[in-house]
Amino acid sequence: MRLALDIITVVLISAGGFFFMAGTIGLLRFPDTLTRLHALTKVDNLGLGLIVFGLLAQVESRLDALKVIAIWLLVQMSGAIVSQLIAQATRRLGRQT
Amino acid sequence: MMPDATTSIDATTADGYLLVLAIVLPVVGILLSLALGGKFIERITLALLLVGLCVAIAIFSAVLRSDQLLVYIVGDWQPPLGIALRADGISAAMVLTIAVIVLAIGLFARSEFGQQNGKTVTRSSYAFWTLLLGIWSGLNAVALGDDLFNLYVALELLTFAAVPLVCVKGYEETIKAALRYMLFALIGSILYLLGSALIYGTYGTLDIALLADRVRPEPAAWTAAALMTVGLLAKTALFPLHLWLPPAHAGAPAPGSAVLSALVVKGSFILIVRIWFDAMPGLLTFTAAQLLGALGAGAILFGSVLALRQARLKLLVAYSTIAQIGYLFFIFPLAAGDSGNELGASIAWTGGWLQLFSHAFAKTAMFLAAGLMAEALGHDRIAELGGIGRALPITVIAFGLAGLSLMGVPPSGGFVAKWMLLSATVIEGQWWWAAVMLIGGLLAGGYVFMVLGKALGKNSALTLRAPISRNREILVLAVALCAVFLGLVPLQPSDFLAIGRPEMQMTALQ
Amino acid sequence: MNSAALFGYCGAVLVGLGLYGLITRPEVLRKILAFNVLGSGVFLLFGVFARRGAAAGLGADPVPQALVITGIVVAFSATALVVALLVRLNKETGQVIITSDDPEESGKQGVLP
Amino acid sequence: MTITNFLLAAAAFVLLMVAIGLARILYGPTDVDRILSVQLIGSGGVAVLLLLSVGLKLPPIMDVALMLGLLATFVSVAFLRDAADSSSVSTSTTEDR
Amino acid sequence: MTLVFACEVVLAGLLVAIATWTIVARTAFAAIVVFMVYGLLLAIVWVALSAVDVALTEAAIGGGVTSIVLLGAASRLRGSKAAVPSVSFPFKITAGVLCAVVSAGLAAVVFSLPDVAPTLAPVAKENLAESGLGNPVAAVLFVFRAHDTLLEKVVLLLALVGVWSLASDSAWGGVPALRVYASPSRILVFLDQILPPIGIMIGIYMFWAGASQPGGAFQGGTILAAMWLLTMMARLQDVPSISARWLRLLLVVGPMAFLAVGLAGFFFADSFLAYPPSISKPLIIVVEATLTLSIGVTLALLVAGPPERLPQQ
Repeated sequence: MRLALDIITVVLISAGGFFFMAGTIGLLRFPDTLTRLHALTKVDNLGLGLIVFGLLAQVESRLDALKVIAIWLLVQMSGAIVSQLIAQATRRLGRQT
Repeated sequence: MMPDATTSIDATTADGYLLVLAIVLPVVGILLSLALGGKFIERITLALLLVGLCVAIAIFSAVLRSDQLLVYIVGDWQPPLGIALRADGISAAMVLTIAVIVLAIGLFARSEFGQQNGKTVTRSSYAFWTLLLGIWSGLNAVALGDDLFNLYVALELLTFAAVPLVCVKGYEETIKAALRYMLFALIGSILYLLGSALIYGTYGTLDIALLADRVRPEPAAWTAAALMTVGLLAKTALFPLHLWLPPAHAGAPAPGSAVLSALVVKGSFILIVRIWFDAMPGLLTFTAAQLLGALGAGAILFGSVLALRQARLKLLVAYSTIAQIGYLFFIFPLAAGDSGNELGASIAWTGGWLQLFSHAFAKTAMFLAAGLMAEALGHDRIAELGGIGRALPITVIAFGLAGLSLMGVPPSGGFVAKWMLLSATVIEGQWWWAAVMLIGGLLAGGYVFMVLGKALGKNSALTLRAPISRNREILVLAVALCAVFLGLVPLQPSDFLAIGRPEMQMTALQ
Repeated sequence: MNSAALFGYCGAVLVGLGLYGLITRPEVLRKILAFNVLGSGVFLLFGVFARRGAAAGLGADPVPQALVITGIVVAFSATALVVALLVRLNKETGQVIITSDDPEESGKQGVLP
Repeated sequence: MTITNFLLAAAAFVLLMVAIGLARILYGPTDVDRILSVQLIGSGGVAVLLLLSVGLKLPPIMDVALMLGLLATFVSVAFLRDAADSSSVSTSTTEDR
Repeated sequence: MTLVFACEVVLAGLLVAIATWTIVARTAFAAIVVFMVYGLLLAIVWVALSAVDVALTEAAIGGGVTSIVLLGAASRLRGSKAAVPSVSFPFKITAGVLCAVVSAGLAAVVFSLPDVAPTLAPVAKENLAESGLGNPVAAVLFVFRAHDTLLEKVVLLLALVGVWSLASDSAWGGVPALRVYASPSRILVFLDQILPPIGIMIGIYMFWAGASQPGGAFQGGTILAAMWLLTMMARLQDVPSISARWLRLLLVVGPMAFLAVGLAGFFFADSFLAYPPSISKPLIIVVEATLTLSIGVTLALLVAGPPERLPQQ
């Protein structure tokens, strides 16, 4: 059981780490703000999600598991909304210049 | 070295609670001022100041009676874990001086920042009274604190109250002055904090009394002391870190200038003395002490010469503050005891502190007198003061009496202070400070007589813009007389100022 | 080198950086920023001393931690006050720096605050 | 390699990715680009802290992750208020809605 | 080299790089964004130093509200076209050398620190039970060094009085000029409807948990301030006038409770700021609860700045 959980953790977190790397590469390679925004939010949130699920297999108590999920939901939700706001701001700036 | 928690043997002394009261009273006023939105703030402040004066007198007499430190262990948690408040002779005298001067300034400010029915609160009057309470609280906390970090918080309390007081009237020039003051003060306090960090990291305590036993002459201690000293010098406005002072002190409204010049700059000075004499005794090398003294000498010469060149009265008084601060720093070369001459050291110690107290009174009187003249004339251009001596004779007399103290001419506290410092230079053979002090006295005479000469000149066309109430003139005269009466203390090392310093007390008794 | 020493050097560098910004940046806003960097360096040194003092089952000495918390709050108050002064100065004069227009003093003051 | 070591290694890796990503976006060219960095430290920092919390078995670190997520959102919203000149006004110059 | 240390090396390098960036960045705006990241990054550094309480405070105050205050200033100053004098190269070099000397001196002190570090941790731990709290940092703040904390509350309030004193006479007692969204988009309004309730819960949790684990009044109060500011920025709530009575009471309720409990210590616990052992924990919780509110309101008002217009009626 322990071993199975550990394997799940390793797989999920490795995948999460990979997505973070992909996000960073996207940031480095994409040409403009909107595409970079896309790379960042999509990829990083996926990465974070995978890491969170990987960690769920390792947390000590149920309360901690709940907390991890709550944090993930919070970051996920506000991240989505803020990236919308950023996109709006980018459009507005684009119009101005 | 593992610090031992049981080394501390302090206990709260009988009248120790008075120390808490001295710090807490103004805090009550600040909270009330915010809660009531400023209603009755003038009356609350003056009432608290009266109570505060009683507390200060009680502290003074308790120290005098018991001939010992007053100690309060806050929350009964012994240092190094907890915080202690301590009052030695200097603290007790300082708290009393603070109470008297702040009360006088409060009474003086009633006509400028008063509230008609206790309820109408203008911006400037609200800010003035609340900030005055803040300064009072901060000064008491600085005078009584005995923990380097607690003193940091107290210093910040003092700064945050003092800076807005500079621009309480809202003029453009004063905002600039306040901002510059704030930036200097911030650098100063962060350097001080950096020094305390090193001290904690090396010795595991911030309690000054405990540090005295633990500090050893080593690089960490020197670095810490140097950082703290430079930081505090910026707050004290010692030459060459004085740039912020003249516009700030001259720009503030007269009662504000008085409290800033007379007391606030002394707050950080006391801390410098505490660091070198109480927390790190024996660390002050001859060179370092001479350096501090040299900066003081520079301040005396530079401040006095610039004061002579001022065209505006308040700026002149502000530059004279820079010069007078310089004298305080002669304590370091003369009283550090490195010269091996204990008599000279204790004479210099008393002289230095007397200089601090008499300058506090003299400078209060001077700024308030300058404020009255400016109010009457509508300007403070020295060249156009003619005739004011006839119109406001009491004010001009007060200015002149305060001037005696700055020059160091009898009868005045300034004379006794400077005489004792001079004697110490002779006893210790450090004659070079004596030369600076004599020149400084002559220059001070120059700028005081420059003002008096103009003020006593004739001008039949003089019309006063505003009538000045006799009571306020008498108040200013009373403060000036305090500076004069300090001249009645005996010309010998004071036992009271040495309370808490056994080595100096012993010498004084001989 | 252990982690406490690493962050100790880090704090030392931050103090120098902050000081440099405070001295050489003429704009008041940048000076405040530099002040905050300087402050964080000082706090970091406190943190290093706390970490070194780990004992009795505590990961770090709690006393310096508490001092830092107090210090952070005080530094924030300072920032708010300077910002308010700066905004007011800007409203009155349109300046973002502290000019010295006193003929007596200008020239002697350099770019220090 | 124990699972603890794996989690710590993952934390170091994500941190490195975040560091590289930060370098790119802080470079600009626009301020909106730069605000992406706050998003990045929001998601990446939370991931690092969660990994550390579980890896070092110190649950209180999760609260820091929570705080980080919340505050990153807060500063982003405030920043976007000021990012484009026309989008923000002081209350003193506008009438109420 | 352990993995944790590898993490720390990356962190330390990043921290110094970002700090340098805030100093040298060309525009004030860029510098402030970099500073935001810096504050959040510092929170991770504090975790690495095992100072979780400080990490929470740093994220909340250092990275959070401090950057908001700076941002407000930057956007107000952006319009001004005042010339900024350039600094001469020799001056920069001199300053650089001076600062390098300071850094080197500090580094030398760090290098030569004694092997056995002085610490108060054992003493604090020993007295923890008597303090009634489980979190040693909270015990230092509210019990062992409560005097500092009380004075610091006064510092906070005085700074607010100082900020208010910079209002113009005509706007005295009016409404602070917090910058708000002119026309908040629907998505922002949505965010600001759901986030504050969550945030307030988190704030209360922080203060509540603070008695026994990292957290406390400062951290909780800052979250409350941030949430309140968010709703005001999205115009879901009006900025209050500084003469509002409820506001003034909220400002002082915490410090007053603290001071009252402290003074009561004279009579019930033999010392100022001592708590009677039997009820020390509930007393501290009450003090912390009121302080959380007061800190929240004070911080938010410090961010909002001096009043700039009179209330509508």
